[in-house]
Amino acid sequence: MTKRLHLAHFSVFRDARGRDAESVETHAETPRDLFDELFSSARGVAPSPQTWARVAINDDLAAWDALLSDGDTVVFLAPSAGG
Amino acid sequence: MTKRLHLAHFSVFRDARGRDAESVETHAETPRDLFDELFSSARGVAPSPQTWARVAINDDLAAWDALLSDGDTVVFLAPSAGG
Amino acid sequence: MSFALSDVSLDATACRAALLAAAPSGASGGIVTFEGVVRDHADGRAVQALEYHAYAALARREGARITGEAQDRFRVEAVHVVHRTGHLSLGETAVWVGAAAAHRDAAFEACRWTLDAVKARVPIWKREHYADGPAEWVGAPEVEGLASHRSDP
Amino acid sequence: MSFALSDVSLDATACRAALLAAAPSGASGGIVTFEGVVRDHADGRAVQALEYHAYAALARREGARITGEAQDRFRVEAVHVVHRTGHLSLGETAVWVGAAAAHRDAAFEACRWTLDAVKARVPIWKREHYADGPAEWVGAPEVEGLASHRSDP
Repeated sequence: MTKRLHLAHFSVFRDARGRDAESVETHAETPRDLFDELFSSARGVAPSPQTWARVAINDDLAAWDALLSDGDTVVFLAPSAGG
Repeated sequence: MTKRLHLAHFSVFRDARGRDAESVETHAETPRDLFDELFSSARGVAPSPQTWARVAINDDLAAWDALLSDGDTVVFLAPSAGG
Repeated sequence: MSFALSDVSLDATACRAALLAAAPSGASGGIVTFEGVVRDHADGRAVQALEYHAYAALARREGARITGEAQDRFRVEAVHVVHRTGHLSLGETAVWVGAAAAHRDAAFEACRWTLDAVKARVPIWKREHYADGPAEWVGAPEVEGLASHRSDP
Repeated sequence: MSFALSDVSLDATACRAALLAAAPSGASGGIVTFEGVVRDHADGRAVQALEYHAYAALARREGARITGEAQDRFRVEAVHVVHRTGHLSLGETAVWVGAAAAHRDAAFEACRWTLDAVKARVPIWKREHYADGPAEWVGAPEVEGLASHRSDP
């Protein structure tokens, strides 16, 4: 069964997706699955996001192997330089 | 031959002399001599100022054994807490 | 203890007033502030302007956690942070951090620690516009899989 | 690079403006400021007010040396210090130190070093007025030969 997830995109992920936000129907169980689906499937390249990025679920930091639920909001966090 | 020296007093030295400034006729050759004359003669106590205070001659820091000249301005500097 | 985002120019006087409003009157002996200002060059390249994009909900949550942690780590009366978002011109303040404490050591340490924590943890991204080339997200890695997506059909 | 004495209340906004006026436009990425404020207690005693007495000619000379040394020691664009003299009420600022630098490390280090150097070297004496006893010169040693003079005939 698929779930519906909401995504907001920032920084390099926004550039890669070409939009600020989107909703997707997906079989992804974890943020790692979702990341691969969105950013790596076309090329078969897996950028191993857990080594250089973070992920938030429903506006708080989460683990890359957390279980996603229908209706969750997911944001991938690229490294940033801050102030 | 005596020399005439001008003194400005701050902090504990002002309290001890009971005034902000004064001029003295003295045989003192060095700030150390002058200090003893002003602050220690009455009691015979020598507070060894070089261990806890500094001295300025003509508005700049000087050594305790510097030679004083007629007309010099001398200020003894007690330790301070600053800002 | 507070963290705020602002999409308008930061005013150092107003930031300082907000810090002091959070500190018990008469108890603060030392106030240390930091302002990060947009410079005209970075890594040897001429910078024309900046954009800051914040993931606002998480930025506020993480920012509040940081100022709370600063109070636990240091003997401070108050810590306040304001971070800009949006387009910034040269000379504008990007981030303001203030710490008020009874003693100056704590104020210096808390200000510095909070600044470093904000830069490391708060999800705000900086895009620099250069005189000599396309804008870049500062600190972002070059990821082959990602970059290729931009030209995917 | 500058050091000033003031016998009227310090205004943080004006102090900051004086710092920035001395810094090349567009080059300062980090501005760190310190304000030392009169607290309501010191070493466990309730403080009612303070006086600062400066040996002005030497204070200005030594203060200018310190800000000059700060420029030699750190990669700073500007360092500015203002120190109060006279009677201060609780909550008033006794000393303001600001450093502007291209990089934040240098700004923090220069501000802290300058503050410590001013406190150690500039001839300004602080007299604290307490709720529970006579006023004292802070930091002054108890010297028997000196103290006895006060009651000499």
